[in-house]
Amino acid sequence: MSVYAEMVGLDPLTSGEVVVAQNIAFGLIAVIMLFSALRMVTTRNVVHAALYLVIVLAGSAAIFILLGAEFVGVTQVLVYIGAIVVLFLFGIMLTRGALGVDEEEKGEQRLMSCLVAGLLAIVTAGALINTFSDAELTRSSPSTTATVGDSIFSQFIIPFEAISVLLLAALIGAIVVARKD
Amino acid sequence: MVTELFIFAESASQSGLPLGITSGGAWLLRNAWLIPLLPALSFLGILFFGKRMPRKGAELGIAAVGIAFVLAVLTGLAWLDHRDNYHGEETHLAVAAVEHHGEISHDEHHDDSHDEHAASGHSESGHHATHSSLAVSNTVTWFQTNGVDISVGVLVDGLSVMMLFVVTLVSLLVHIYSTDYVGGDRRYTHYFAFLSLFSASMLTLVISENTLQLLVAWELVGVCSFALIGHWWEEKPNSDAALKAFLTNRVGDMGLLVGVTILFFSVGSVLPDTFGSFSIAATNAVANNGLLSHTALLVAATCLMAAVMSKSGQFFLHTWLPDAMAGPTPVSALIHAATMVVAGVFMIARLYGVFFEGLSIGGSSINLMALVGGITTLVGASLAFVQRDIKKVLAYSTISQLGYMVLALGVGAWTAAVFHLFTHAFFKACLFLGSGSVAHAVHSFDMKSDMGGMRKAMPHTYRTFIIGSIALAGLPPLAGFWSKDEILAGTGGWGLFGGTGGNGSYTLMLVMGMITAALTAAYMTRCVYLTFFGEFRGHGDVHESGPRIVAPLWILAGLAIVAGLFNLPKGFQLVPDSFQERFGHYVEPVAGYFPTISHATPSWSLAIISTLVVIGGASAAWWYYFVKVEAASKASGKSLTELPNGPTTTYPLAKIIHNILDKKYYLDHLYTGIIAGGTKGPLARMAYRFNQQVIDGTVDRVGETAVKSGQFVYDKIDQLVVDGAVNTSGRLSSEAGGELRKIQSGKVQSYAAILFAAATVLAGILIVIV
Amino acid sequence: MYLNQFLLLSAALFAIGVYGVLARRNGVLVLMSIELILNAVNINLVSFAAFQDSISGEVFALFVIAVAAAEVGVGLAMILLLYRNRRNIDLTEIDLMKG
Amino acid sequence: MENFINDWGLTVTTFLPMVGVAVMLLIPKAQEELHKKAALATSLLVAVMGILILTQFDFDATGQLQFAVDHIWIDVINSHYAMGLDGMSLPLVLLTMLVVPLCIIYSWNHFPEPQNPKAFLILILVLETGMIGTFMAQDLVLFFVFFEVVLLPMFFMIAVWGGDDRRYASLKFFLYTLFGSALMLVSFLALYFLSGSESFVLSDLIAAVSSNGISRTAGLWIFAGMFLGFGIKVPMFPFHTWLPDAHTQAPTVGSVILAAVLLKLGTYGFIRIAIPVLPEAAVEWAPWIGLLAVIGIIYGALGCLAQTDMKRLIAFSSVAHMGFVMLGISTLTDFGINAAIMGMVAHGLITGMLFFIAGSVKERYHTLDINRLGGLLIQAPRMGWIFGLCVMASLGLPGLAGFWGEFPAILSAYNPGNGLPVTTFRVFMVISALGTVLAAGYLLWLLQRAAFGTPKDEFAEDPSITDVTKHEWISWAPFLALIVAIGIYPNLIFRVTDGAVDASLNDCLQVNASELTAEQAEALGCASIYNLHEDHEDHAAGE
Repeated sequence: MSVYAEMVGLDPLTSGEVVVAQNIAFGLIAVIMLFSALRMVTTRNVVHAALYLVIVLAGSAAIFILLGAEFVGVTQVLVYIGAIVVLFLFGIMLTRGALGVDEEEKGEQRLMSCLVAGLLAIVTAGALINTFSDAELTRSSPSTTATVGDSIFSQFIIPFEAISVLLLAALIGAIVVARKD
Repeated sequence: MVTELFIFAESASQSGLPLGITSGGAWLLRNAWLIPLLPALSFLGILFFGKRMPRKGAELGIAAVGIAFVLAVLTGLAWLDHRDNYHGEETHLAVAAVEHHGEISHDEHHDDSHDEHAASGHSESGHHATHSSLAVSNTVTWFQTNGVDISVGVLVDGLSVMMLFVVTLVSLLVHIYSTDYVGGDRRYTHYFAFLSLFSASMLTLVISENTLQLLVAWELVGVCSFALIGHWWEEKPNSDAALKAFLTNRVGDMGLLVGVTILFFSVGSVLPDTFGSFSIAATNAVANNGLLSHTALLVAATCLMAAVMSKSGQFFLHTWLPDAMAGPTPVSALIHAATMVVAGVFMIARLYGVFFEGLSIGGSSINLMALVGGITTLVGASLAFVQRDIKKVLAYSTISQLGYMVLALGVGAWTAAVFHLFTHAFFKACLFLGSGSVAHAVHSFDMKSDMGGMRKAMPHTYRTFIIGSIALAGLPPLAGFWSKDEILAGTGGWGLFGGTGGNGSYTLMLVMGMITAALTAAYMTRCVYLTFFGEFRGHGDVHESGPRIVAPLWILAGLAIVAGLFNLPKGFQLVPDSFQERFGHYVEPVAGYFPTISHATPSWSLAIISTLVVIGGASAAWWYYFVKVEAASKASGKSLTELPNGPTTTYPLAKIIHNILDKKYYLDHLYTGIIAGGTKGPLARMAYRFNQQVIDGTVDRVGETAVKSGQFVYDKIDQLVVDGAVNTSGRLSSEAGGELRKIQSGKVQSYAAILFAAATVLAGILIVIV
Repeated sequence: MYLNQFLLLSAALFAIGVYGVLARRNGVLVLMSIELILNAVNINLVSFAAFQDSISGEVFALFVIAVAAAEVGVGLAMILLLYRNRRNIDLTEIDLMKG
Repeated sequence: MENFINDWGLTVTTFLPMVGVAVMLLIPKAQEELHKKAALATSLLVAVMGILILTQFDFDATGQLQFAVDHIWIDVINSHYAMGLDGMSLPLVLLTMLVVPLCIIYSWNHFPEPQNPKAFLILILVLETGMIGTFMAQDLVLFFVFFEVVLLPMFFMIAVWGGDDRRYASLKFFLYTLFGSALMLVSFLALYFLSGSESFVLSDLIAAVSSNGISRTAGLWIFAGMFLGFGIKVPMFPFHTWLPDAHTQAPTVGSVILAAVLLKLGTYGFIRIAIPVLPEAAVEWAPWIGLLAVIGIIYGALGCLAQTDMKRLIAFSSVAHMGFVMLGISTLTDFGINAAIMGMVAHGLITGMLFFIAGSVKERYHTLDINRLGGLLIQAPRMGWIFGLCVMASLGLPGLAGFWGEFPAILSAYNPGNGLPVTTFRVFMVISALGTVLAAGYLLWLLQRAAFGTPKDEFAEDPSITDVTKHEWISWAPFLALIVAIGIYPNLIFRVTDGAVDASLNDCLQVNASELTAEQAEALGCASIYNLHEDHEDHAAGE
């Protein structure tokens, strides 16, 4: 919660209060995110699902800021909530009626998915707990947009170019695929 | 926990185990490998160019074997000189005693120069005392693995020189004989190619320097035998016989593999710096000096005996040999009488140190080898009685005589056994070739239905056959008598007039030998009668064979007469001392690689008794066939096969009692009813039935069972259990969602599910392991 | 703050996303679940960036966001195409890859 | 030239077939002749490279990696592009280089249905890259990549050009092998992480394991993973059931390559990776490997006896023969592993040749049912004799190559490596010797039924049954010559392998078991092996 910390003029590393505050914030955000995520994958209403997705995405933006990655957090809000979710909503609109509001889930499929996802969660969690059980976050200062920009245009210039080309290709591809003719 | 002698060859001239071999000697002796090389080259020549040659490759084979024969004779002469006059340096073997689990104590003991030699297990001696009976050894590295040089080379001593002579001579004669006998055959060229290959392999076998080389040659002669028995493979019985021969031999070879392996490592355990050695001389020397545990030697010797039993047709692995008569007769003469089948005997003679120590031949009154030999000789002789096929008579006779040789080796009469091998090669080859000559004329091997009275039509064959038969029966002064007599003396079982000495008193073996002598004389008399006397029962016009068949017969017959004179017994007062025991003098090694055996002294009394036994056996048979059957046949006007009381009729007990009352001549009954009939009838029949049904049946049954169990394993276990398990696991996993196909449902989500599940499981495994 | 709390959150979101991808029949919802997964990855990346005090993780998170946008674009286009052709976006009905 | 070979030789050799593939991709499918020529030229060029390498190979230093290259490949996971050639891999590389062009020549005029030489030949060339690369790779990741590269072409070869039941067989082959290699990969990763090695390069791993040590349990598990991965490929009993199906269904050339080279990837993995890296786990596993090997020998032989299909019989005989190879390996002695490499080469040549013959017989008679065959020696005498020679070689006749794989393996089992139970292995020895009898049984039975006797009526007048053709001669002659040459002078192989095997075996395994004392064991750093040996002492004492 570096923005908050700066606002109140506290050193994030030394202040016990901040840490407590951060933890409380994290707990709240995490609970909300998990609840929304669960609802998103289980709700029958597709539009509701999209809205739940918005909550999850916003939550993760908050997490990013909590982690001192402001630029990523802001980008998250801009791109995801601003663009992608809108795209989704359009998609839902255009395909509405295909399954109606509801869809009947096959119990068998759900069971299998549950098993796989549960197994995955257990294995991952186990591995994480095993490995990072006492690793603390000791970030000295939040990253600035400037450093992110420097980094992108120096060290990661080639991936950046590649991403640009990818976006272009996806753009054209999407048009080609969805074009009516 | 064996702590052996501590013998270190720090300077080789001082110590080490004398091996009795030298790397010096005459050029011919050191280069005896040229002799097998010639037929090997001719094999390749015939294989690639044979069909284009004017005589279809036969000339190449004959030339090669002919030159090999000349070389063998020259080598033999060189050996005679070497044996008496060579005084060279003897090779010594550096032995390290290794304490079990002890330190590798020899490490610090030797210097660099020694290491080089020790790697091969030998160290050349400096100026050690010379020995006058050194075998010549000459080796080159064949391959090396794990720092052990496995060499290939020659070990030339009296035994190998004698074998070289016998093999090349018989092979040459058989080559010549075959040009007539198989002339016009459709695989004439192949036939000669395999004869060449066989000669090469057999010659390699007899000069083998090490057991591995021996094993290689051993298998190669086996495969030549396979190819030649199955020469006419269009008919199933022939290829069956070939298969049977090969497989039976393989069973024995298993013993050979294991035995050679045991010896390799056992010898290696007492040599410094190497873990094994195949060298025959080293193996024998180490065994003779008590450096190896008795258990290891006993196991090795027993395993090797299995090989001997199969290759040399010993009871109870002998059943392939009579079947092997399906091959062309010259092949039977060369391979299944004179040379290949004696490979087992040769191997015992070669590795005598191992057998002598392992089976305690010097000490006990009965051992495995002597017993096997004794049983074989009896079984073979009794079975020879009931055969109609002339070649089978000779085949059983060969089994019996091979048993004689093994018996002799088993009682420690080494020279006698080897000498019998020598003489037997000539007279048995003569008999086989003679039978081939007859069969060539009448186009059949059946004595009862297609032969008889051949003595007029085939005088040369008849005379040579008679000579061979007498030699085989062992009547003086022909070859068989001398060698047989030596064996009987060698048993040490003769107690009259001071006895004969030897390595123990093998009385049982003496009795067995005596009985066999009588039986041999009797069945050969029967065979001669059925073939050459009485009325001709076959069809067509019968002529004497051509010169290419008759000439080898006479050469062999000549040798069958004189071969015995090479080893007149010591103390035989009729000839000067320098003519006595020549064979033993030159052939029997007196060297580090040969055990110390005690020699029997010949006994006049034994010789006379054994001769009487032979005459008894012969005259009993003579009386029955030449007098009784002949008369009956004349009286009834019927041919032999139609006689009601023919030789094939059994004599049940009741009938015998009736006969005793009815007939006047008690002797008549004694000879015909009890001795001849009893032996020939129930006893031989029983033995034959045992042979055919129990032993042969067991072999068949084992084969059948193997196939059946194979079928079972394949059908039930492989296809059902193992394969089934695989298939079932697939089915089970799919049954959760329907059928196996459902996994390939084409649905992206199921694919994704599998992907995730698999990734998770693998990750989980990784985590658990890390 | 511990690193693990973020990672565990990310793991949970990831698993939920996987559930969505596997269980839902609506193509749009599947795409949304994929977004969830990508988001979990992003949290992971940023957490490690904070943990190691390096910028690379954040940059990668940005890249992932960009790729996600592209992916949604193409994915939705495909679903639209499907819808036009079949009047149905139930993924369980689409089994052209059936073996 | 010399420098070029030293620096680039292995890389060029490995990827030359891929260049050929690239060229062939550019040629239109219809120009079949050109495709054949291009493929043959490529494989011959590879063989020429092989000869050049052979001329530069230092035969006095077979124990060292020669022509080694080592560049960083995937930095993040410390994987290197490390290639090298030593006496262990040289015979197998040369075998591959020999087999591929001969296979191309063999299939020159009779591609199996559905024809399409372009695809078929491209698959063969891809296979060649994979096989050569596997034998040369010195980095576990690289090894794994090549190992997997081999899998796909063979799968397609069976699935497209195979017999009637090809789908089942190819899928079985694929799944089996994939399952094994997945476990193998996990083992590689675990090994890397647990040993704390600097990289995936083999020598680093060996050094790391021997200096840092690895817990006994972990070692056992990792070895088990590799054991499954390699053992399935070998194939060892009871993982062999894919083999008969794959062989029976595969096209002739596929069977030949499968038998001649692919099976060796598994055994090669054992001697190149599993045993050198984890000698102590190897010691604990060896008796079980030996047991499975011996079961395989007997079981394969029994399986053969029950077959009526010639190709299936030969396939089962592979199980038995590879059992001998594995028995040699399981002794963990220099002697045994030398024998194993010899066995691999010999089996490659002999069984490859037998599959060639089976293919030619099938082409002429359109059946491989042993009950319907017969009289091959009458109708095609040369082929019959070649068949006889191969059968003899296969049953281990001395003077032909097969013997030198079998006998030394049996021999070495008498005196297994340090720490192994002596009595157990001696029992194995006797049983495997029994296997030689059974081998003679089924092979001669096959020979008798197929080659001896007279032809059956249905084929007696068939004019399409001809003797060996020109293409067959060209592709078979080198096999036959090598079978005989190696049989007469086995040092051709032993000379090359001995040094390499010696160098690869852990020192602890080298010392004679009975001569090792506790102090020496300590000094050599193999106390655990010594302790194992102590456990077995009771057995040994009885000898």
